Amino acid sequence: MTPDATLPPFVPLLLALASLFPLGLLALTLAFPGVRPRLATLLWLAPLPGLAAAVFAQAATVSLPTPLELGLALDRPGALLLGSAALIWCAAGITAPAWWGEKLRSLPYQAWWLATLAGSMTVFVAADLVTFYLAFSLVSLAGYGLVTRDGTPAALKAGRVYFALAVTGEAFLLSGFVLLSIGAGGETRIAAIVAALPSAPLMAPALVLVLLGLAAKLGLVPLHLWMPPSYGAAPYPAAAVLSGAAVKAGVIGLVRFLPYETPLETLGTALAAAGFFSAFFGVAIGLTQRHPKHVLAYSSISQMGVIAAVAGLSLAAGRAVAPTEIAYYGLHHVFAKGGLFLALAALSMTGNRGRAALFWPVVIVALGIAGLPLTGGALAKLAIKDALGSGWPKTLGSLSAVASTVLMLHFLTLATVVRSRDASAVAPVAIRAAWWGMALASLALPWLLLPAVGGSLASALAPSSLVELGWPILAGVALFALLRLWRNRPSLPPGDILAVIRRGEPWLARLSNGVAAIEGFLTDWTVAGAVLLLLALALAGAML
Amino acid sequence: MGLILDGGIALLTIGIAAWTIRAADDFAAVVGFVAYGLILTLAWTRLGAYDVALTEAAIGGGATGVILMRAGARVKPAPAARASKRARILVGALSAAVAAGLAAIVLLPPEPAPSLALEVREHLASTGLGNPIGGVLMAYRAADTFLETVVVLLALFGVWSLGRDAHWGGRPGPAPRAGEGGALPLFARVLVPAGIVIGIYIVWVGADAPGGKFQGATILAAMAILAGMAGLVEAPATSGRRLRWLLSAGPIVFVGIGLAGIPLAGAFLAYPPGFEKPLILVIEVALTVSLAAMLALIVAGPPERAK
Amino acid sequence: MSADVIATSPGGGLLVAAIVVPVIGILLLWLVRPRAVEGVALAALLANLGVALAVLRTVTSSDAPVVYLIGGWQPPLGLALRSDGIAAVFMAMAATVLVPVAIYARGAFGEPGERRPMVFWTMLLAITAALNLIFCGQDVFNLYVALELLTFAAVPLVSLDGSRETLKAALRYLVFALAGSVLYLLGVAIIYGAYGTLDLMGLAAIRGPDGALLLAIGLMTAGLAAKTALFPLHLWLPPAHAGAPPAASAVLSALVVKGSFFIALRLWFDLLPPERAVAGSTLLGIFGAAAVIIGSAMALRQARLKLLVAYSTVAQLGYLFLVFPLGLGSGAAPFESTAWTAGALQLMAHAFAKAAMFMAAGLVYEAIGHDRIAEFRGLGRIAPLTVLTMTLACISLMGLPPSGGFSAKWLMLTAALGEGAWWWVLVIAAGGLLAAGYVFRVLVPAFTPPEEPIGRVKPVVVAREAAALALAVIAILIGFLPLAPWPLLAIGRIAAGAP
Amino acid sequence: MSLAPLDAATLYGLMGAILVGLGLYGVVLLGGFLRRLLAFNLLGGGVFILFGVIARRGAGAGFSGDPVPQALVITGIVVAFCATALAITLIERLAEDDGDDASGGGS
Repeated sequence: MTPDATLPPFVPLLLALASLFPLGLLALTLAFPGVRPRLATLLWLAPLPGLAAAVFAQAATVSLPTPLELGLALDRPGALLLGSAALIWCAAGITAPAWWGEKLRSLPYQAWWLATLAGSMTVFVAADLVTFYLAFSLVSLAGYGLVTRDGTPAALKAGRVYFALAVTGEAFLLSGFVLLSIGAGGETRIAAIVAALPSAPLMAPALVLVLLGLAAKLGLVPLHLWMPPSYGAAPYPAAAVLSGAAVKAGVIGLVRFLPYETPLETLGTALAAAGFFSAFFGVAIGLTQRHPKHVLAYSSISQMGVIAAVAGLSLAAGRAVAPTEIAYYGLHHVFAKGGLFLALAALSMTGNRGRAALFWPVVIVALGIAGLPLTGGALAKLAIKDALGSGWPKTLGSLSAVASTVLMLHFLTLATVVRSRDASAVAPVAIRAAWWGMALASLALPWLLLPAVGGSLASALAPSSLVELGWPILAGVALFALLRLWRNRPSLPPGDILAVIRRGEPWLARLSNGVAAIEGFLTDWTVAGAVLLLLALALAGAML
Repeated sequence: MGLILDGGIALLTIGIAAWTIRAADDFAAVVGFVAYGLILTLAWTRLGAYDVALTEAAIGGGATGVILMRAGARVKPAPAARASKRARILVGALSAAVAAGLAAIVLLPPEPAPSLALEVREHLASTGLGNPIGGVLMAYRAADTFLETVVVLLALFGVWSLGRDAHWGGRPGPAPRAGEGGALPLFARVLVPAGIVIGIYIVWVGADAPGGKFQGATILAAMAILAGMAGLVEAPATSGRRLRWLLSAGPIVFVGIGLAGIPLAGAFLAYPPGFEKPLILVIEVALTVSLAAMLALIVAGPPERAK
Repeated sequence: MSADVIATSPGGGLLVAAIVVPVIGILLLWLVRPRAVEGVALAALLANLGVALAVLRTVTSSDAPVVYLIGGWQPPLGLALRSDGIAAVFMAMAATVLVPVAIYARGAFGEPGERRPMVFWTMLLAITAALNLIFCGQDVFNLYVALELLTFAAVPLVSLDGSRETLKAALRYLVFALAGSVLYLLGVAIIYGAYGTLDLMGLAAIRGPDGALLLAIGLMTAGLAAKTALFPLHLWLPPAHAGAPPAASAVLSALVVKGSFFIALRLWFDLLPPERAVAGSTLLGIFGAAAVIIGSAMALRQARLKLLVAYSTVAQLGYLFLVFPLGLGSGAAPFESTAWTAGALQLMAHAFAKAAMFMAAGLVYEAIGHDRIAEFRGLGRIAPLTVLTMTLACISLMGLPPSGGFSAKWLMLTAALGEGAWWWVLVIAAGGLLAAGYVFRVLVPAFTPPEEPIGRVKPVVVAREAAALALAVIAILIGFLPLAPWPLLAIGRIAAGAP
Repeated sequence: MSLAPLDAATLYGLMGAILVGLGLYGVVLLGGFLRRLLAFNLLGGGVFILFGVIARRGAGAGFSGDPVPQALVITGIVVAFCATALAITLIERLAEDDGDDASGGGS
């Protein structure tokens, strides 16, 4: 998988195809209603060019001719995330027709799905700021359609929060991007900008703004408010791609925009602190949740916190290898988290028969997130070991694994009750197969890719590694057992402080009424006339 | 002596203006405004601007006065919600500040006063006109005049647009009361021919002396309205083909001669040497006819009855 | 004191055509048979588009402004027409907006020859002539006449419907605009009294800290701001733009308010030395910022689509006024500044997007018989093309890539951040968020499937939907132009060559 | 720049300034569009007089005043008349509709 300087000419085209193929299908379903029934069963094909690009097109670049100036490029971290995202989209695309049935033949389902997919694929291959922003916006905003797909009041409510935070994040991101571009003298190619970043003026505010934008996508506290209600409201296949693939737009942002080759201590430490806070906050609140979907959402908040912490520590230390580690960790999370949502889909349609074959992989994959030895998750944890280093970051890392174990055990207890009312029901084979596929991917693919990211099999299997990863799991199990003794554990609504913020809604209405009152006052003839005179005098006076 | 007269006129004008603003009832205010127009005409003559004085009398005071009077009679006075004292003080202060700024500019003029009089004089001979204002309007700034004609035409269409759908293409104003005797028809029969002669004369002398198409057209329009009010002629249907040609004739001649100037005289709205005065006169005549029709119809208002 | 002698340049006749063609169109409208009216109007607008594009081509190919001396007279005695880069671009923009609007309006007003179609087509052509003159006029009094022509053409469009509400809105608009005109005219008087010339080139040659010019520009700018509906002088805009028929609203919102803005732009950028303009331009920027925030917040409150779109215009006009502090404060030559291009892009992107938006609003009304946003469920199913149009227009309005709105926002942020003026960045960002909010309010119900099938009230001509869509697509396409100051927009600017 | 001599032009100039002030006050403060329109015309008169003063001061070349501003005023007066006519027609139409409303039993 070494970059090949003499790529066949069709290979760069794969990059373009990764984003254009879903868009083409989108255009197709928009224009020709006749294709929709067929397309519904073929949605799993849409991410395949992305997968092919991830496998074959590393180190390829495409730039569209001026004046478009849009560019695509793929490197190893990008390929890891692109490939894994393509796979979860593929698995979810197999699940979707079985889950939604007839509904998937309608335009809204297909359009939102394909639009989000297009953004999700493009964001990993975007080589310039505008393309990145476009893809980031597309995956975020089109995701709204997936969150609210059920159309229930709760879903619409969750959708509003989702949209508000997505747009807020984009505003930060855009301001940050403009600053980045200014710092590099009007440059918009990401590679050139990051290369010039250490010497750029206003680097710190630019990176802070970009990080705030990414944080909203990653669900770092307090910009996480959207995640639990959205995943809770989204149908399982949608939740799978949102948590598995869409969130990784934030991860690729951490990969692309932070100048890991130059140590930036303050910024890195601050990011790490924010990450660790999210990692533990997610677990703490996740334990108060009553629905497995919400628990998984809080687990995502926690895991993205870990990734942010790794990125921050690497930035502080100037570790140039961080992008690959982050992407590798993210890859595992794609399969594990996306897969678990698919597992819930399968379990919810299954009664007693064949349940064990579905549930045991759930146990392994869930604990894999906490780093259960020999799983793919263990490799992911080992990959970030160097970044955590020693001292308090290392301790916090291990403690977060303990916390994750507790949270995953909580998830497993809740998942046992997810079942079909019909005791003899069995989920369609497509759904079961998709889950098993993702479980397999989460367990095996990290092993297969280990050499590619420079890991060594020997050290992964070394007894010291097993101990290091094993004790947090055991401690977590013990802690969970203790926790079970606590009878009246608090139960918080998904979105925790969202409920507090919601209480401010009347205040918002008052603000809006206040604006209307101001408007009413100003649109009075006499007032407007007086302002006109005032403006004339002020303008003349201001210049004299 | 002259200064005392000027001071008197100025004070009177300001007094009437203030009274018009303060007047309790709308109609009184309109009357005040008509008086204001008349006294302003006097001011214009004192400033030596006879062309402007004529225009002010004919249009600023006259035609505007007529429509304002009509409106004053038709419109129920709005229940005057008097502004609060605070608002009055504030707005008064702001207005006074603007006035003070202007007064400062008036009191501190640049030395010497800038003027284009010399340039106007220099080129006037080449236009064949004797009246410098005619030169400005028909030659140097002919584009302004052309556009202004379009503005008047647009205003007429705008006025028509405010009629009701059912009356579209119909005649403006109430139907004439047939067979009405009395002083007005008699008066009109005498005045209208005289007015028409005066109007034409004002256009004619406009080339060399104060006067011109706008003033003349206003007088002609006034005669048409007078004749209409007296029942001598009926207001034409606004959809009439002949009427539309009458309205368009002026602008068409203007733009036609203007465009002909491109090949013949090297520029849009330039006149071939030697033909300046006749061409300008042709334009003026055509414009006068059209403008008179436009002004009369603007004053007559939107169609109010079917064809 | 007088400027250098200037001469008519090759292609100058095009500028005459830009003004004469629509005027001849107006005259013909009233002389031809009623059935030919639409054809005449359309032909005039197409010819106008041809002329505008030819002007643009001439300016780009010669890299110099196109100049025409009317009657061959030199300013200040005579009047000159002069199309520099930005004027040519805006003329082309206006002409491009007008043609789809005309296609959309065909047959929208009942029988040709009746009141509404006759008035609409007349006023549309009058607006065309007035805008062309505003874009290439050089004489501040000539511009005054053009402004009045624009106002007199716009007012009957507001009240075209003839309902009481629209008549009221039209009257409010007219009288407030007249107050603005008088202030402008006062400025003209002061300028002539001080300098004996009204020609912009001649005045630019004076460029200096002269009290009279500053006072005049102050008064004129206030008057122009009233006509542009700069917050808080916007009292007339929402009822007028929401009350007019959709095709008329499209032109009013997209083009008419831009006319007075353009003159203000000229006065400030051509005549004022930047160092004198700091306080004043900041003031305009503050009003613009307030427009962005309060206009958007008001749009967020509206229950009816047309009012929402009208308030969105108030907000979007606010962005235009940010060009004053950003363009004049950059320290660079204003016309080569990022803010200058940002402002031009914002003006154009808004023109196309807003025209498309109003036309789509009209189509929505025809499709379901109302424009209450809360009842838009299922709209996407009944009127897919219209919803697509709204979506594309909204993408530009909220500044998502790729769109003209995004490019404008990007460049404006670049200008603001480049100058370290973070407070404008806050305004732009907050405006973007609020815009996303009102766009969300419109699009989400439109995309939501209906609970029960609803039918179209009336079938819609596809050409009309396509016309609106074409405008929205152009708003998007503008986003593919390079994200850098355009040299084209600096061609022939007066101050560009000045020391 | 020195203080202007006290002559007719200065006198009328001050008058024009005051008329502008009065007109602005009326346009902004008066209720009812008819009255505002009247004030607008008063205001216009003041502005035109200022043009007249400029013309007077620019007298020369054998003319009693600079012809250019005078020509501008003539154009301006016609434009102002058109504006007034348009506004008046609107006001009358609205008043007429009020009458309809009243006769129609109100609304």
